[in-house]
Amino acid sequence: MTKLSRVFGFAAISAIIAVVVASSSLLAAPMKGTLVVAVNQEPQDLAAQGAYKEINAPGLRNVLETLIAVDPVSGEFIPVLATDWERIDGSTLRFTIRDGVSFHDGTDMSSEAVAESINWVWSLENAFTIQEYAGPGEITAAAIDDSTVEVRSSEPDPLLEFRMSLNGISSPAQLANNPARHFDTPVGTGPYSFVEWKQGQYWSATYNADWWGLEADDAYGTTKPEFADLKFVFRSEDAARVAMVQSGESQLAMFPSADECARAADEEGYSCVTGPSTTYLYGRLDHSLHADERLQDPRIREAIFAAIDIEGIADLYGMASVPQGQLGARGTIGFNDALQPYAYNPERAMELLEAAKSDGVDVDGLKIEVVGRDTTPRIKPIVEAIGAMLGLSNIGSDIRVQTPAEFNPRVRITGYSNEPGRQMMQVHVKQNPSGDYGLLLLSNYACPNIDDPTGPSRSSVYCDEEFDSQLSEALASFGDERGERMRELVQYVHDRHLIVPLALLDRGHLVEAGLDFTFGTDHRIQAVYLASAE
Amino acid sequence: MAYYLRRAGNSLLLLLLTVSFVFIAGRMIGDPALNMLGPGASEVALEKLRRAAGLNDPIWLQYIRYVGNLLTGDFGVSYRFGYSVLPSEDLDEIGQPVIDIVIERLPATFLLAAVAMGVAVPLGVLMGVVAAAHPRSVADRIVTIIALAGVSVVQFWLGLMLIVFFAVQLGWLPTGGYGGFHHVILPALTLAARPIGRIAQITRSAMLDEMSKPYVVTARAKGVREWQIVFVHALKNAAVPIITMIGDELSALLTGAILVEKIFAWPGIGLLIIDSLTRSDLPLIQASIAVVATLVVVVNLMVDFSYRLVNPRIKLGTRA
Amino acid sequence: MTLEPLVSIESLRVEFPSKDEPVVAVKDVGFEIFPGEILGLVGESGSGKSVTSQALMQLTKFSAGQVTRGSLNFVRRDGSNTDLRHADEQQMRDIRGNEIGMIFQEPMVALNPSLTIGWQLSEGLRIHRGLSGKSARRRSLELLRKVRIPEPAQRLRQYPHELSGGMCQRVVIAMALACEPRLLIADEPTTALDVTVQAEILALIAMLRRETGAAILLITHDMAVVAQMADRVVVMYRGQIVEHGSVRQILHRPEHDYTRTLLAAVPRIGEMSGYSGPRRMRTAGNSGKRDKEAVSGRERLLDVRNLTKRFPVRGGLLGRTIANVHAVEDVSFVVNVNETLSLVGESGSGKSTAGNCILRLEEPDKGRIMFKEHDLLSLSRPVMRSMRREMQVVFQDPYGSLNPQLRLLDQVAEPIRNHKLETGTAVEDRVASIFKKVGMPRSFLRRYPSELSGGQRQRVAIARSLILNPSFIVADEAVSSLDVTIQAQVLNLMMDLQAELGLSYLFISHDMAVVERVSHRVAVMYQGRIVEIGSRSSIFEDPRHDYTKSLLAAVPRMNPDIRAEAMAVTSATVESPIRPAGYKPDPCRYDEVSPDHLVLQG
Amino acid sequence: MSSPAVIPGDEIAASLDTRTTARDYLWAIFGDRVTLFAFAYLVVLVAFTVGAEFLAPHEATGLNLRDRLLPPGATGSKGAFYLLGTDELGRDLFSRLIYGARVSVSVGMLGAVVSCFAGVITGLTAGYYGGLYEDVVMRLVDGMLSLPSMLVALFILFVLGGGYGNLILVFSVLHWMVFCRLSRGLALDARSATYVRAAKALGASGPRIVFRHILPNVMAPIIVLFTLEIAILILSEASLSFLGFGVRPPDPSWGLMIADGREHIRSAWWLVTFPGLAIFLTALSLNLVANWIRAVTDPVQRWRWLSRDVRR
Repeated sequence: MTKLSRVFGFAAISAIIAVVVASSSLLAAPMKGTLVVAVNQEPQDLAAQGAYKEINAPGLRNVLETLIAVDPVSGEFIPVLATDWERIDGSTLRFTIRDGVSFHDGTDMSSEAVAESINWVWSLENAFTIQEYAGPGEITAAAIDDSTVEVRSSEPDPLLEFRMSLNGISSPAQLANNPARHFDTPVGTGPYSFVEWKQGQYWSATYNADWWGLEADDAYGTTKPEFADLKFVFRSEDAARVAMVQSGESQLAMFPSADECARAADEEGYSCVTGPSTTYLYGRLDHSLHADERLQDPRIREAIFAAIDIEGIADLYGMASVPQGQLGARGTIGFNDALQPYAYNPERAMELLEAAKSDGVDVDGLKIEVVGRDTTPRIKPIVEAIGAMLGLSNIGSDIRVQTPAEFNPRVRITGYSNEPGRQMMQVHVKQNPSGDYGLLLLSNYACPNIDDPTGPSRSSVYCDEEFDSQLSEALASFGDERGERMRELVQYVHDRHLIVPLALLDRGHLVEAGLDFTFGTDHRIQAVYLASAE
Repeated sequence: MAYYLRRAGNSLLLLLLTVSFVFIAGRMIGDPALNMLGPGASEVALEKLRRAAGLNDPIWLQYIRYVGNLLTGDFGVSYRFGYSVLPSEDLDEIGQPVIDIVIERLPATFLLAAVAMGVAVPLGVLMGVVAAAHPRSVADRIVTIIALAGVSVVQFWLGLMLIVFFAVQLGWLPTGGYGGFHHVILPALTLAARPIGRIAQITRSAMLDEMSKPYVVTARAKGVREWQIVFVHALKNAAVPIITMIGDELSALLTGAILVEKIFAWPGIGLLIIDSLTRSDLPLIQASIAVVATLVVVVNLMVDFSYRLVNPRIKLGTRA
Repeated sequence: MTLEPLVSIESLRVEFPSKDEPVVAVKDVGFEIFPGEILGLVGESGSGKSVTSQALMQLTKFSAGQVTRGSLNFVRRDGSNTDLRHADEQQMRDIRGNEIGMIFQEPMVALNPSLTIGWQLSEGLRIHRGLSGKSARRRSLELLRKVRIPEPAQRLRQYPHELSGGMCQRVVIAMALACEPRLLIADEPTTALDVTVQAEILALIAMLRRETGAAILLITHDMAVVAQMADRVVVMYRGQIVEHGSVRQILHRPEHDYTRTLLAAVPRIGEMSGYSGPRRMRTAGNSGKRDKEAVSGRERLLDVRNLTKRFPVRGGLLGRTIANVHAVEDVSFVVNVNETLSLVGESGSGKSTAGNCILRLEEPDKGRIMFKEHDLLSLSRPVMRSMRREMQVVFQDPYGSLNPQLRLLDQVAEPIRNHKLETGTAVEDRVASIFKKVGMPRSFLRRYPSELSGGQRQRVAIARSLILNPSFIVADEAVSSLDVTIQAQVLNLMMDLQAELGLSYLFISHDMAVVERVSHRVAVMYQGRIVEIGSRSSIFEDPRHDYTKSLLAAVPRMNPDIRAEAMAVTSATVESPIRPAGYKPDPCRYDEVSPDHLVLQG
Repeated sequence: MSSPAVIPGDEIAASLDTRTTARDYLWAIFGDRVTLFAFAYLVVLVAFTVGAEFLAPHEATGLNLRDRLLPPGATGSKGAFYLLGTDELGRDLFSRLIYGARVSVSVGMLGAVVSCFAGVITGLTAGYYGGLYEDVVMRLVDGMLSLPSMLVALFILFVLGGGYGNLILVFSVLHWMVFCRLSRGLALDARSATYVRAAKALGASGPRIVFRHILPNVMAPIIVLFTLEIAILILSEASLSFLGFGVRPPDPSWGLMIADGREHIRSAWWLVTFPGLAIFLTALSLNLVANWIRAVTDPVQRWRWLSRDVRR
């Protein structure tokens, strides 16, 4: 399965197994029936703000559209509800709104409507979870004229385009009339309009015959959806999703295990298509904040990193590649090509420990607590493997898989101060869809301000004034300068052995034979990117 | 009648204690808002949820408010959309009442329980009767082994095996989900294994007990056919322990279907509970447990009531 | 008799499988039953009499019994002769309930508790006569009238638990008679019933024989019942027939030793007139010689005053007491040193409860119990526990009263250990000496109760009660469940011990004949009250209270000239001792008809 | 096993009432092949549990990524033989099953032991002494018995977090009532039994009556229940661990092994099949043994079981 994942590069990929003979392709293709997609999780909500999330987004984008989007093949921004956009300055973007688009409730998508929707989603007051992708400033929008909307950040924000590709635009009429329904009944502009959400079972949408994309020549995807209805069925059991495709109950199943993906090669009725994602697996080793002081010793940290067989971990995870000593993938702004993966070298690890020991450091008393959250997929074998690897280099360890209720408080500031002298390595899976190192560096390495309760994330354990000041400069910079500054910072944190990148994850889908599915690094499932194989 | 009133009173007290326990214990697991929104949530969002859900008040005040609302049938609203509430600060206006969410799930659970028991009760009773009618025969041995296998098998394991075999290999039945009758077959079979075993066991031993009683000899001495003795004379007298077991198993089905519902993605109350636990949606957890506890109480009352129907000797309310 | 026999059994052998070898319950048994006669099949427990009758119905096979030899010829209604040993199930079903009816020992459990009387009565009619609906109902009513059940129409709708034991037995009899069988097997039909009810049922059976002409196989252990009922008698012992003949021949000229022993051991009511104290029972080779006799003292040992015990019946919303069972009501009596006072009465009369209250196994509600100088009811529990050295008890059930999990040594020694009287080997010596006293070998000390027979167990129970040298023993139906020969031995043991150790007994029993034999004084209890109390001779020779009289009249006599038919057939209704919660009973007032002979007023 | 109805009870009592010796029980075990198998399985299981360090062919923890997901009977990279195959970290499944038995069985055992002790003591005393104490205890028992126990267990573990100790705690809290109710009923019966009244009349103290007289006589049903409870708890442990609320890694438990293996259910069937079978066989054996104990201690049935010439 690892072989499979390596075949694909960073650019979005499509894979096909064509078995169907297209005998009727000359005729106008009639609408197919229902596309049933087996997804791994029930969405928390179907609000416009949630369109950014992986667990909502696989289907939600069929109903809710964004101003702009990332093309799954080229990775470039493409027009969706905005036909055009331009950057006015570091903190302002101006969008030209597509003409003649109406929401599913029949109301016009005016520039006011778009501005209102954006303001709703990004409002600090609302504090939606999308704030985890908020930039340095507060985002507001205003209609300039009938066809123009201006989006402004209160601070210069190089990633404003990216942020505008996250939020769905939904009908403000709904917000005015029936705000409660905003969260479970999305009213968007997409090729499918929302039908119902059977909690615990599925949510569904039906073909929108008035979709603007049917006529517009710059519409995305195949421009002609083939399915009459969409149904996103929630199946948390991996085996159950696989079985659904096998038995023909669904045409598409998200995220099969690496095993199943490999087995699909021998199956006739379906195949597995894989591609890289922006999701990465990493281990964060406690550092400055309240950490055991032995962990300040660079030799100890390096020894711990050297003890971990990263290739083995990636292999164990399946459908994953070995990261190049940093959290991002090649192509991310700030990616440092000069870095090498942390090498697996138990001998070196033991030498380093010996050296520290001879300086009087109590090496034998080390007990690294390797902790994962039980909601993270495949966390158990990963954590067990890391524990075993540390053991092979004579580093004491304690492995734990905890519930969110136990784990979450421990990775926030209060958690650190409640556990002085901690020796924890948190194992996380996170994603960075922005294509930029900024978010990564900020959330993972910036010193959290214990006194300030606001801000996007405070799970970093690293405090370094020098680094922090350089980071804030880097975040405000644009273009090549931004890339250069980021690269330096990436090198800086790499050398300090703060976070060990364990794997860059590929994601796969089981697809019924005869369907051609195009997806990007975000792995969203949009009916317009599914077509019968020719 | 007085007996039922007393029982109902006891049950209400029990329900209140259960709900109180769940409420108080639920408050002990750290910050519900943080569990709900995850570690990446901003303090502003957390604070908003805490304010809207009244989590900043002292616990006794929250408790009094909660119990007060319960008396009016108000179980509160789900935290689920809680973080996204605006313009109103008041969760109640926008959140989904948890009791509605729970009640919406009941039909699926009832259907599953009904089919499972519909299979298990006749089959279990029949197996038990056959075994008891021919003790130590081959049939008895087979019934005993099947019954013991039924109670010894790990439910979720059986479910997985059934999926692999019937849904994947043979493709006869869907792998899960909710819909037509064919959806209910596999989960119901998985669930029925244990009750079949337990009902067969209890029927067998209750029937053996009854078959050794003097009235059976009387019946034989009257020239009654053996099968009539078994089904008419003995089975009616063996009914009390059998009904008790059926009640127990029905309660277990209503509460223990969690695993099977999860494996078969059956949108019943069990799946809801496991989802609400992983989401730390406290009001939803409280309401689910309260509703399930109520169901169990109702089942117990029904069992008590049916004792009286089958056994004229039982005078409810007299204490030995 | 020149008649053709209805049943002729030849060399019957029945075996039951068991742990080591099959147990032969019946061997080489043969006898005949002639139409219209009552054949008494007599024997003690284990004699195989029930198995024989069950073999006749092929019912043994349901309890794994196998008829391994012999033939069971039965003349069917159509005149054909069938060997019931080889009859198939189809034939047997046709015979059971139709041509042979059966009556059982315990009527309450012989009826199906969850079916109505009417349903059960008509079941046989449905099966054998094809009756249903109205005609079955009519016939059921008829049957109930025939067995003299009051309000028969109402009974049809009732369940067995709503009827008294005697009433249930009448229903069972009606059921057995439903299809007018040619043979009626009555297996200990009155053993579980009170003596007054027994008299009624026996009279009923005798009368029905006359009315229907059915032959009756009457199985019983009670020689007096046989004497009153049977035409001919078969005596069984350990699975074999030892003697058979006409009832007079058996009673007056028994030939076999066992029959003689059996007859000798039966206490006969009325044969004590002229004696003042208790008298040893006759046992084999001993015609009741008098050795040491206990002469009752005049010194008071136990003085019970106004003892009252009520059991609450709870109900209603809060489980309040809505009624009381007046188990013991204002009972007063005295037991003197070296004296036996018998408490006699039928089931539910409160005699055992009174005994339990005196020992404080139950806490009485009211009254005063003076034992020697102590007011027992005012003693704290620990002090009461030490008082128990002085007062002991022997219970009815020899199987239940010994802890099955403890060796005899430990059981008998337990009181010593409880009261920390001796330690070490002294304990065992003391137990051994008491064992000797009750006639048990020392080697039994290490045995478990399950290795003993019923009589041996009761000896151990007595030994246990004697180990602390008590002065007073409550014997609560102590010999009631023993076979009559064993009963005689145990009674003799008790009387010997009394004479030797100066014991006082409170002898609780329902058996008038035994009571007459062992008592100095007798108190008759009815509905929780003592209705008459006095010396043995005044109670048995000059009964004054109506209840005492009817009780004495109901006791079957060992005299074949007094036939059961002469008794009244109608059933007396028994008053319930349950009263509403606020009920205040009148205190007991007595007339003194002669010194020490008191009779309840009213 | 039909009981001998009315007759032989007393008529052949003499032959039945001879005391059963250990040899009789042994004979009875060997006379019944199914029970023999169950006993043998449990003996082997206990031996493996106690001596896992000596008997397991490989380590339970550790890592051998080169030998990942080998099928049963495979030989690994360093020539190691894997009887039941390996898991995804290359660990010997058979050894993990043995170490997993230690966790699964001991959770079940300890849970049953604690709840048995608590339940039997409260139940016997409540049944014997009666009164307000009994009322309070039985109210509590009835109340707790009518709780949805699986759900409450899940919830408590959700609050406390899973793990070995908490699992035993939860099992004890939620299962003592079963023992309490049973032993209270037994004590209630025994209280009116003649031998208890006799003991009381002979001056035995309350605790002595309860523990010296009543307890030995009611051991059989308690042992039966104890055996069944172990099976029930092992199954519960598996379920809770499967849902992620039970035993936590690195403790290997059978339920956890199934949960982990389910990802490979089709490619590496052995990962799910063998732990599932292990649980099944353990529970089945415990049930069979309980059945057998019940049969041989039941005065009505035992003679057939202990009978030597009735062929089964």
